[in-house]
Amino acid sequence: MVPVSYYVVLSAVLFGLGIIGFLFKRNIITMFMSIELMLNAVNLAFIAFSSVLGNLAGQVYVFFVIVVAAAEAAVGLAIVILIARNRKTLNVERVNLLKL
Amino acid sequence: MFPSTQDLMRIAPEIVLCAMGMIVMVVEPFAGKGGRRVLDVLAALGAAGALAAVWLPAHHIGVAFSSLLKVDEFSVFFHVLTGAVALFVILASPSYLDREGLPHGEFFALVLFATAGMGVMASAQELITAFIGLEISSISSYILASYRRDVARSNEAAMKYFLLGSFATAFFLYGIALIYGATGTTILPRIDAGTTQTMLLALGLALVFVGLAFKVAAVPFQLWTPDVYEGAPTPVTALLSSGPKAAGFALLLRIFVTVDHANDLWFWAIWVAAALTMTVGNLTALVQTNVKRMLAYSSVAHAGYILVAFAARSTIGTAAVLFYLASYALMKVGAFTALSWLGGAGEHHLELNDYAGLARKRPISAACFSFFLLSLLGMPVTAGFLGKFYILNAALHSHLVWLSIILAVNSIIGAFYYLRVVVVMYMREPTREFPAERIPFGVAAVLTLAAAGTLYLGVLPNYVINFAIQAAALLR
Amino acid sequence: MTPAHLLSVLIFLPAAGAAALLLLRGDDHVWIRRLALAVAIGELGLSLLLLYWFDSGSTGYQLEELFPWISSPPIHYHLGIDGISLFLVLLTTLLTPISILASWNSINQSVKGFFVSLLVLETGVIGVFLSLDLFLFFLFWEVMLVPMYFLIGIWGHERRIYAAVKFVLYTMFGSILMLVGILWLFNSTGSFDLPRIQALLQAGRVTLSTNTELLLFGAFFLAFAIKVPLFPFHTWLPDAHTEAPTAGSIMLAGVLLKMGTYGMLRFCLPLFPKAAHTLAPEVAVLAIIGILYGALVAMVQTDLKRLVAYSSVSHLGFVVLGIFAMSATSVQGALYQMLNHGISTGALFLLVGMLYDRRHTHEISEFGGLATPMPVMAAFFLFVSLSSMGLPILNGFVGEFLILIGTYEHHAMWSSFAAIGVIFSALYLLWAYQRTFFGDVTNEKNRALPDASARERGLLWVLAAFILFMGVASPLFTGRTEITVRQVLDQMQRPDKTQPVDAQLHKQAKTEEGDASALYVQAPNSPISVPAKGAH
Amino acid sequence: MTAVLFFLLAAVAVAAAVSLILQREPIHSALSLIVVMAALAGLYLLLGAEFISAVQIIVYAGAIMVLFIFVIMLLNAGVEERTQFSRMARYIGLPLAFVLGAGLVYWITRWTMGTASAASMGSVTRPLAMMLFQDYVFPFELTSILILIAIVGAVVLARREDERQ
Amino acid sequence: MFVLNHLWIIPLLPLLGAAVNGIFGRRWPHAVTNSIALGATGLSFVAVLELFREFTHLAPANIPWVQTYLPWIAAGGFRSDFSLQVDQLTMVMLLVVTGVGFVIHVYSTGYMAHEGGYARFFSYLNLFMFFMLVLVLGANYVVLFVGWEGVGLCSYLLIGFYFLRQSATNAGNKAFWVNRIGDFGFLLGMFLLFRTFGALDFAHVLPAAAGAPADASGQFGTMTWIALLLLTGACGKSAQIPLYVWLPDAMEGPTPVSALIHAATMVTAGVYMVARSHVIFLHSPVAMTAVAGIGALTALFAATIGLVQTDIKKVLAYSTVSQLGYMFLACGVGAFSAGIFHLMTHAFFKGLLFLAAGSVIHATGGEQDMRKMGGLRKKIPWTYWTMLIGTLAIAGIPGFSGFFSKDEILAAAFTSSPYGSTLLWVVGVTTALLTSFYMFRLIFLTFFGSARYDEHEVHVHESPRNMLVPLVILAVLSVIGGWQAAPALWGGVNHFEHFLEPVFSTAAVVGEQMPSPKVPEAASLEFMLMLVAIGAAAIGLYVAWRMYIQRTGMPEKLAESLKAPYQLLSGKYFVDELYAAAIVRPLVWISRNVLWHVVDEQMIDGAVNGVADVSRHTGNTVRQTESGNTRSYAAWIVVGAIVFTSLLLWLAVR
Repeated sequence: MVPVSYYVVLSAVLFGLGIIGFLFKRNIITMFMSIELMLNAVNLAFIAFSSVLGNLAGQVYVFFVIVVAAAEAAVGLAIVILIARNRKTLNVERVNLLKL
Repeated sequence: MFPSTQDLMRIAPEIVLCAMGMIVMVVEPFAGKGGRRVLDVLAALGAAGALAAVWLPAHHIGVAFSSLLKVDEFSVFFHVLTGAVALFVILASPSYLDREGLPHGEFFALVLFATAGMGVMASAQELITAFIGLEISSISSYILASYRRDVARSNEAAMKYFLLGSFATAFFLYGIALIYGATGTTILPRIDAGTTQTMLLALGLALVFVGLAFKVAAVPFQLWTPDVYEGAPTPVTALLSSGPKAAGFALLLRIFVTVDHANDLWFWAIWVAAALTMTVGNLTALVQTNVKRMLAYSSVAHAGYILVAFAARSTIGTAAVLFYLASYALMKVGAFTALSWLGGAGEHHLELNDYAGLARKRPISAACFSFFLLSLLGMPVTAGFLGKFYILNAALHSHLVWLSIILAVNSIIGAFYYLRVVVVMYMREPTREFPAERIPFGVAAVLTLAAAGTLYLGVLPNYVINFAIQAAALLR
Repeated sequence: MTPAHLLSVLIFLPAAGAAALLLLRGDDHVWIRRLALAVAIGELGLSLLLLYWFDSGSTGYQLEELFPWISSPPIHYHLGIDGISLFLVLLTTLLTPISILASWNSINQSVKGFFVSLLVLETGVIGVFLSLDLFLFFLFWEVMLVPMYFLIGIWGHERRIYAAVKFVLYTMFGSILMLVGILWLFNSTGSFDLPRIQALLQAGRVTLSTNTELLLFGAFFLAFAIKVPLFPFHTWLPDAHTEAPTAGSIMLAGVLLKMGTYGMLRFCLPLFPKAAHTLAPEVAVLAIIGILYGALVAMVQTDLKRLVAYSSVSHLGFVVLGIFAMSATSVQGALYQMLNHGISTGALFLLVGMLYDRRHTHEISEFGGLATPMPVMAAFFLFVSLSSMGLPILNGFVGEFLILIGTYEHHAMWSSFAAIGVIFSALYLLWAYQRTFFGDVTNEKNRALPDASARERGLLWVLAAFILFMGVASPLFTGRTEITVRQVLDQMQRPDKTQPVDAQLHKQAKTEEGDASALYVQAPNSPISVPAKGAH
Repeated sequence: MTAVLFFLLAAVAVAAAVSLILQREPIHSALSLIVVMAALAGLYLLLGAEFISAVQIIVYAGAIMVLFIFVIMLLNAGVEERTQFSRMARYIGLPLAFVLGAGLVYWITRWTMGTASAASMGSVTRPLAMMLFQDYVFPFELTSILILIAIVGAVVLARREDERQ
Repeated sequence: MFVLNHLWIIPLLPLLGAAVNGIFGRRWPHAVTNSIALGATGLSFVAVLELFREFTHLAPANIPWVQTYLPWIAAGGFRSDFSLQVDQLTMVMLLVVTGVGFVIHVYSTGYMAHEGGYARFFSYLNLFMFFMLVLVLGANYVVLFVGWEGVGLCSYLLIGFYFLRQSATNAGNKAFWVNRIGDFGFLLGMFLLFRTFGALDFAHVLPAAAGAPADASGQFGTMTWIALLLLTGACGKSAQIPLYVWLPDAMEGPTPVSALIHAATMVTAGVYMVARSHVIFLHSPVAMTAVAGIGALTALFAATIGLVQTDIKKVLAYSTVSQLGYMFLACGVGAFSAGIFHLMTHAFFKGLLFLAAGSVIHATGGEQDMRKMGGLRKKIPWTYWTMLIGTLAIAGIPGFSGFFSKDEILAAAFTSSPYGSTLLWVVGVTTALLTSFYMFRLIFLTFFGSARYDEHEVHVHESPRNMLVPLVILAVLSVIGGWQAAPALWGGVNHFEHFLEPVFSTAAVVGEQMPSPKVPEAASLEFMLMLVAIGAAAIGLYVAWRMYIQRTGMPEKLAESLKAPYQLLSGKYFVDELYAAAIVRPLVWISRNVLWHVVDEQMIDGAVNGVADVSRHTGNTVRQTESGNTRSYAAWIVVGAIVFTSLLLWLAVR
């Protein structure tokens, strides 16, 4: 059996990769995917802690996180569509009218 | 299982808000062009109703929904605050929406929903509930920010807000997860008792702080603010700069005050953030030429002032935060409302020079705008002054001499750029034509109410400050 | 019987007048002016009642008004008058109608706003002089900035905006630190009420450590020093004066600068005597530098108004020196000199303003030989200049003489150096006078300038009468301020032993029961440091 | 057995996450993310969270990611343009992101080592449901508002220009 | 006893005259102005005469007679009333001031008849009378100072009376400024007096000072400091080295002004003040030496300059400076009554000389340069004769008033112990010689020889009667003015000294420093000294006659051969230039280029603006973080996250 801490470590790794991805990617959609990756890492941590604590609340939280992620996805992608429509690009670095 | 009546009464404002939001949306398809007024009225009724509904939780103080919510004077205070902000925004926006050709129904619905989310944040004493409240207000805000969907800047604001907001939310969530892992609970009063892993808890609290610091736009998480505030439609900016920020502070405060660990660990973080936020906010605002953007930067600075009161870690400090948030909301909503009208169609007149000679052409608007600016600057007889006064008092009471001095010096920098706007309005010759139009009723009402409120808080603060002190004392 | 709310009425009558002005139509210039003047004169009349009610024989504050205002922290609406403030209030009420009359014809745009600003300014200034609650004091102190800012910024001259902003920022820089000081003091003593704090300190109930005192003194003093302005905080003044409209300059020089010296006398000395004693030499050196420096720089100005502005720096240096020499004579002299400076520099600005009305310039080189077209003006200008340079039997002499002789008693060197200013003042004033009024009319534009009109003559006669009257009848003034000054100086010798608590304390105890002041019950003088955990 | 599975799934998840980052085609990234989610679903099973595992597959991989792919297709998003406009992100952000990630991992390994392995809780779906609808009914109801907002948002933002009349 | 009980009448009359003429005079004809101005002064003179009568009946115990009116300054520990006093010294001064003053007023009605600003002139003149009377009547130093400053003001106004002329206003300013330097010393002297004695009333200070211990010789004690500071003031007002420079320039004023203010009355205020404070001076050998030294030096110095001046008024001006030096010399050797005596005679003959010079100028249509005169003796005989009398008086020709007073001073300088010395006497005699020379030079150049002006353009005419009558009056006084002291020569009683004795008798209190009384056997010595002085005057007269009557080419040759000394003298030792280069210009330059432009504009404002600029610059720098690029923002979030997590973890571990 694997200690639960391994799962937590894995979640941290994935969370870290999410951060790196967010900073590394330029495409708005894939940046958003990085965030989803981070949320998944959070979910893993919740479930792992829930498991080690013998406390189901963690799983409930995951449920909520997934719902929130879904809602965010809907709105986020709508915004992406707007950007694509108005700016003809998905490169986040080219969306920089507002500055200074 | 159906919640108890008691519990429902404690969330009466949220119920009213959500219900009215939905009603507005349902009515919209049936309201033709002329029916927009109906939507306006319904939405205003929703906000007003929510304000009225605060009476219920105010008289049913207590913990609700298996300890997820705690309705106390503190949350009542914020409900009133966010409700009032919503009401102001709803009153001020119809003319704006008409002018920009934007649909009314969804706008009001989203404002109402967002307000409900803020309400949840203010009364939540469990982190996931708070998170959902936060998301409700945030996601509504994302949509509202890009409400002028054909305008590139509006989209961009929404995109930035959305991406960075979600990014920060992920930190916040991960922090919650770690706190959960460290203590086995996410219910604030139980966190201290459940501590088994101090370091994990510290890490969790740090990440939660990062997430919330983003929400309240503390340096170095403030970078989104100017862009979003500038790009968003001005009534939305009014909302964003006051409502969610207040709610964010409410949540931050509740964690800070309720959780002893947070209180210990966050102190220096808040100290540093306060100093940085004030200074960076003011220095950057100093060099702005766009009034809207300048006010956005000034919001950052004000967040710094509020953090000073946090750092006081005392009842009067908490009370100072509440008082300041109230006065801040009044003056910011007032200022942005003035701007939403004065900005003109398409918000083309936001540069400083566009306001030259305004006092001659639009004396009353200019006077109101100046009044809000003076309040932001911290002139006596305005709410802004007393707010700053209370903050300084709290800080000195806790012997935060250096923070006080940094605050003092910062208000001078602040004075410079606020006065610059006044200078332009009163002391320069007009450089552009001012179309001859009457000030819309809603805008006039908001300006009047906000100015009256600012004056009221500045002259007769007793009721509010005593309530705030009571709320702060009972929060612990 | 004493009038119940005389002081409140004095403070708020101008504000009410301003509100009434707002109701008038903006283009009805005639009635706007008349109403403003009526209000100001009414105010002057009311303030003369003070002379009747004021008891120059009694110590402490008179005609007090005390109401609770903000419950937490405990702030009171507390007004009172004593010898220090009495004549400053009268000076204010005198100069306001003069300012209004001075701007009778020269202000033609936004007339309503102008007079509203002037009246609000009067409210602020009188409020400053009458407030006995530190919070209230600060409130008026700041509020008065706004109308002054507009007066300079809207109705000023070419570089008015720069000057207005400079004025406000300079002042705010000092005052915000003073606010920190006020709050610090509050957190050490638990009160904003000046008499109460004084009583507490007198009774030894509260003691401030030497360092605390020094820091607090610094916080208060900086604000006042900037306002005065003391060298090297003076550079806002020439700009503000030069750019301000005549009325603004009169009020600024006549009254606003006095708020700084008033503050020193009212707060810095009695509240922080140890610090005041410790730092007096440094302050005196700054004051002396200011006296000489202001005079020398005034001498080489090419702009008449700027010259007068720098002369203010010099004159106010005398006042500060007198205060910090801390002898009864010198403080009395300082107090008197405040009034004198208000009258004579006010008159100088009035005259410069009259020249400006005619020629729209302040440059000395633009004038020359003005005595030929306008002999009356020239005569008044000389008279006022003589007063300003301290010629005996005119007012300036009495103040300067008292300051110098009082200072000399204990600090001969200070006085000796300061007295050099007597030479310099003659230097710059007469030189400027020569260049402006003597000689042939070299500039054709000046040849046909009209002499003083009836209105202008009236104003000048009033001021000239005061100049002479105050020069020969000073005991009428100093007699009323004597006891207060002695009281202030007595407080400077604060006993270490605990004295029976003053009646003030009992008086106040009642009003503070039941408010939220319980929150502030804490060790009044714990050392300033990073707080212990969980300060709440 | 579970250990093997864990390491296998963990490896897959990490590899897919890295792939998500490195892929230049958004569609490839999306597919990588689906792999991560699938692997995580497996891990959830290992931790005894069958319900969440199912939800993960259905909602996340099934619905949300489909939405992503749909949008990618709709917008015809091509190869990612690797611009380097942000020196801040390149020279400070990315290195520090590594540091932050490593730091998180470090602190977590350091302070949660040695806890027990996952205990089997039996079937958790029912207690989960009880919890969701009793203790957490309030946030649950709130999520409905959230979904409503998302719908409104999508409608407001994404509807076409000409529909507004 | 009316005037004694109402002393205020004396100064107030001229003040009223000044006020009335000043405010309303512009619209009135000259006659009205005349009657007001002359009436005021004349009544004042009458009042003084009446006062003198009353005064002589006053019991010695009541002298000084002090009258206190309203309190003037009363604050803190200081108190000064408006109080006036009369004693013998004041009496002499009052008579001189009102008497000479009235005469000069009369003269002015003629002299100024065709000038603009007639009423203004008389207003100033009356105002001057007021202040001068306050000065001499004042019963304490502060009231004295009122008059002191007031006469300075009037001097300023009257010097600059022709305000269209740049040189006139310059001279006015210079007079005021230089006097202010003196006043600075006077003020400090008063402060020190007040600190030492706790009051400034003569009635308090002088007896107290008399009782105080004296400073030893060479000791700079309190008394010395007080005396030296007061001396500074006196030097300013009485145009002594180094503050004499204003007086020659003051001749820019109308000539009656020069006569009244800059010869007869105001400039002697310094002498009056020293005499008034003689008790203090006598307590300080250092100060006495300083007074005598300054006086002697000034006398000689000014006389040498006077040798080569060509402006008739300038000669008289330097002569005045020189004569004032005599008075100081007298005071410095303890012969205060001699000083006051010379003050009085000088008032007569110098007033006369100036008025006569004015008459000459009037006659020649405004010409002041003696090189353009000559041969006027016949054309303006009244003027010539009166002026000659004045010259004889000042030159010290026996029988004329100047002879008596000057002789008394020279004798005191030689004999007075411990203050007198041969050196002082030699200087005095040399000065007498020079005085005689330049005065007769003036006479010869002006009235003798041939006319050096264009007789077709300048129509020389005798002055009107209202100018001549004053000349005659003063001429008479110049002759007889010294006779009260005449008996002293023959070992009798010096009436003048006797009259003043009660005032100066306090000097005797200071033990061993008391000036030694004249011993009978010294009479022969005094006679010798007198002869020497007469000889000096005669030599001066002779040399002048040789040079300007007999061999008229000689002065030029002399100037050629002694080029350097000549230029030094005609350039007035270049003191003005020295002051300008050493003090005035550096002061202005430093004020403008260092204090104003550097300290004020660059340092202070620069610092303030610098802070603003730094803020703005920092703002612009910080603003660069707001690059608009979302990835940068994200990077900042990461930075913040690292900072805050590190901080919190560090705090948690700690």
